[in-house]
Amino acid sequence: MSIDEGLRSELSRQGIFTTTLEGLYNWGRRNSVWPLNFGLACCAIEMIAASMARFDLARFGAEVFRPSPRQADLMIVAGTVTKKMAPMVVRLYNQMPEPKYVIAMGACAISGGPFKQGYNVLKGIDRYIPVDVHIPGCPPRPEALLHAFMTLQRKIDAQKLSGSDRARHFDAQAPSEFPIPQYGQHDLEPPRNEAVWRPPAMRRGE
Amino acid sequence: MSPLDQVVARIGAAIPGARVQILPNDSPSGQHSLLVDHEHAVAVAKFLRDDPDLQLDHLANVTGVDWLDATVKEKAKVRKVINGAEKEVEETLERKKPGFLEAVYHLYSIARNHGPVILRLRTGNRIDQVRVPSLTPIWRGAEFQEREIYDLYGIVFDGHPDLRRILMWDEFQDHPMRKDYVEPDDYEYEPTAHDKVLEKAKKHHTAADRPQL
Amino acid sequence: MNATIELEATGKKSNFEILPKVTPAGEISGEFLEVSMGPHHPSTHGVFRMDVTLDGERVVKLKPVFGYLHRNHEKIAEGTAYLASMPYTDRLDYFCSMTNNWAYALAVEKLAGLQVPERAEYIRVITAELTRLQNHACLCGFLLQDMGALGTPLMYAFREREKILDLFEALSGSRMMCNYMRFGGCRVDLSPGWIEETKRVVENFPRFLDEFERLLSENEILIARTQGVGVLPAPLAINASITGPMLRASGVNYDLRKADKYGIYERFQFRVPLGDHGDVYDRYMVRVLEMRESLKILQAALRDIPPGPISDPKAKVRNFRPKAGEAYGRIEAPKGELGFYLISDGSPNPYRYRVRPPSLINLTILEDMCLGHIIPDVVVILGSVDIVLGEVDR
Amino acid sequence: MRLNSTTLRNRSDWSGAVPIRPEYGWKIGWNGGSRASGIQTVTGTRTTHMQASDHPYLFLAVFLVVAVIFPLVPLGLARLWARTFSPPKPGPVKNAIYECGVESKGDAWIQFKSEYYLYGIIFLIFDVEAIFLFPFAVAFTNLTIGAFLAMMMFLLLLVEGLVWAWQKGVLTWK
Repeated sequence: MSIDEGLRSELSRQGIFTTTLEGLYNWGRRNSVWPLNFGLACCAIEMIAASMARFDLARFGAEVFRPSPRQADLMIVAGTVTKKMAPMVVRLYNQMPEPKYVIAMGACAISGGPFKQGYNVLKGIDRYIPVDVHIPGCPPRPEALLHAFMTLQRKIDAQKLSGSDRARHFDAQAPSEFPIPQYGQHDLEPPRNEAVWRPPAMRRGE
Repeated sequence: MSPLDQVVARIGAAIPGARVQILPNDSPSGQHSLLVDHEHAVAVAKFLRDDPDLQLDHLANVTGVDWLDATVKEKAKVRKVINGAEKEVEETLERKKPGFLEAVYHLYSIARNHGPVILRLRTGNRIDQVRVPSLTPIWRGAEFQEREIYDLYGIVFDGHPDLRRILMWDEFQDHPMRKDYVEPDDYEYEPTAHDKVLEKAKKHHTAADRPQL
Repeated sequence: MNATIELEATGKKSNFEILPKVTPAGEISGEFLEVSMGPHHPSTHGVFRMDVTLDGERVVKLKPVFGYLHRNHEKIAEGTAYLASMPYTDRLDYFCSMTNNWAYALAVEKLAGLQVPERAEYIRVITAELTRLQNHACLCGFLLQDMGALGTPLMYAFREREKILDLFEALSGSRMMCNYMRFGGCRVDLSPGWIEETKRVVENFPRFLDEFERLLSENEILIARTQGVGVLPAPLAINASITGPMLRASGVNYDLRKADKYGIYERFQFRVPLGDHGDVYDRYMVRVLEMRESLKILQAALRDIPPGPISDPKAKVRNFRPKAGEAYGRIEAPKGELGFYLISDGSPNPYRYRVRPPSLINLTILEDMCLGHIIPDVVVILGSVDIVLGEVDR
Repeated sequence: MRLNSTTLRNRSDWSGAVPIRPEYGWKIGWNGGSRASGIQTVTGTRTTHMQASDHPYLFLAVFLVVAVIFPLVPLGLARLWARTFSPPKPGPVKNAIYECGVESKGDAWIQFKSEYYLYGIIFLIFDVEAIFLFPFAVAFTNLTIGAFLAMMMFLLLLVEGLVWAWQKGVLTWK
């Protein structure tokens, strides 16, 4: 599939550029990531700030914030996901077309953050949907979001078109929709999606 | 504004039968409050709003408070016969104080620029006598706040135009701001600054549940 | 609950009666269209949701739905020490962390009877007015974005906001979540050069305002979209506990900086802009004018700020236990009256901790303002209310 | 491509290096107007293998073919890509009506107000009119008086319809 690196660099020195279909595809994808216009809480303001003049998200080809999930590639979960909001987040994620990526922005989206003890706060959006990049911080600075973007771009660049380790959207068996939790009498039902998230291990003696 | 006892006297004069009681507040803020009975609460509120001297037209804040059942320890001097001689002895008596829910209204006047006058409405207990009259017909600003108290504390406001849950979803059954509310037990373990969270996490992750290292 | 109670001060029957016919199954018959605007909607400023019933494009019923950002701030605060709630207040109205800090500090100071040194009061005024500047600027940007001016006004507003956030960062170490005020004072003193830097920002701000107004205030589209839209009469506004610029746009002269004279606001000369019509345009203009008045306060405060200590030596940081009792403290936050109601039972945690959120209560009459208008107007009216969901749902 | 006489003349090597022969592709002819004024000009015209003037519909055919191929090729490529690499994954939630994240309820097929239909119809009329106006404007200078009048009649009918709708108050949104 891929050509020898040495040959490729030799060719490029002679003015002949070679690429693979995979490389071309990933190059196009990573430079045109369209995020979903999706602000939940405080982090959304920093997300807006990142798209404004000083930080200028447009440099990464990602300034086109789409209000509709049908046109978006990337969901930036910017802020606290409450239990009341979690079904909506999962539904919006399901409604996005493949390939789709998720950035969990801020401590709340990762784990509940400072509001972790809250009865209505989801302890991390990765309980229901797969997250590609986590950004710590409360809220993360716009630079952190830019860094997350570049991390995501590297991740997209490394995606395989075929083979057993190919990206999820190339795999016919991998799910594209994830179960949406229901409102229960005391809590969301189920409280987590076992296929996506298991509780982290506890070491003996702690 | 005239002192609170004069306000109470004027309420008594204007609304016969109204039982209004001053609850003192010991803190430096000195914001004392008025406990109003259920039957006359709406009339008292209307009087406070419309009285030309008071004109409390701005309802700043409506709050619920949950007071749990408590045992109050009181020291009392009791005469007792000890060793044949009658003596006065100090003893601590325990008295059960039944809990209740409380709705607190903070009133200010925009027209006359004074305040706050604080009204309190109390329910009979925390379980079945949880109804108080709604003051939304007098001050529209109470609408969402009373809904919130209904949602989080479970006080039912009689006469509220649209009493539904506001913050939690409709299927939710508990009243989470009550002091004895038990949260859903779904914490994962991680080092955290909150000891209570840690306790819960340890309880939650039984050996079977735990993925093997 | 029966819905036919007359809300007497407004003279308006409850909203349920406006709907013509409701079939027994609860489904609205005929040609009404039910639309859920939000929680994921580009114009609702967060995760706010309105269930709108439309007749053609006219709104016949509008029910706000809350709770999508209910983060249990009050419950968490009742479980932690007084001071530990201070960072949480930053996240209430995440545009204005400084004013949130101040309101909470003010309530605790009332509860515990603490004094604030003069220099700290000046710092509080300066930070609060800077907060007001950036909040109003961004709100105007968002409002215009809702009207279709995509990008440009918001870019201008955020350009100014970044300058103010740089000041906050130099002061407190954080751009947005400052966590700066303490009971009886402030956390750290001003760094050297901060006053000069702030003076420079304040001097340059009118240039931005002039540019902004030249660009927009006389704009024909802005006028057509906002004048006469979402009119809020003064008696209804007072009765519905509306506060802040919304109340003043309806012509009610009630600014807590003048009415309560908290802090040291009586030392400053400033005017309170009032609206005539109570429509969206007035709300926009009141905010623009308030920014100009804030600049006056800032100039005076930056000129007069004295040296001295920045916190009350009596205020304990550790083991802070106010006497049993209660207090309600309020300030004029950029969005309206922000109050904190605290009940102490003598323990290190507050027994009851309540935030009086201006955004939530200002939404009480959203339906009244929107009835009879078309959907594009609803977006503009909501934009003019100035809500932040962190504060609406807490 | 049209070369004028001065460039041709000044390039002395032109006729020598490149054979200028009609059958090769370069046609040298006499411009009628220039001959009348007495100035000799040489005009070079680049032609394709087939003269466009011989088949006036050829360009149209080329346009048509390109117009069909241009969208079809990416569609076909996308289809091929999807078949080879990324499988389609439809689902009930993904296919559901998007309603701001809330579960969609009811049907989108309901009776709207009649204003919507009026707007739709008026829009359609002017849409059709615009399609006719473009060729009309392009061919305007070469039109006969009859064609012009026919077009004016067509426009008049549409304007009459607009005036009627205006008078009926359709254009103000109630």
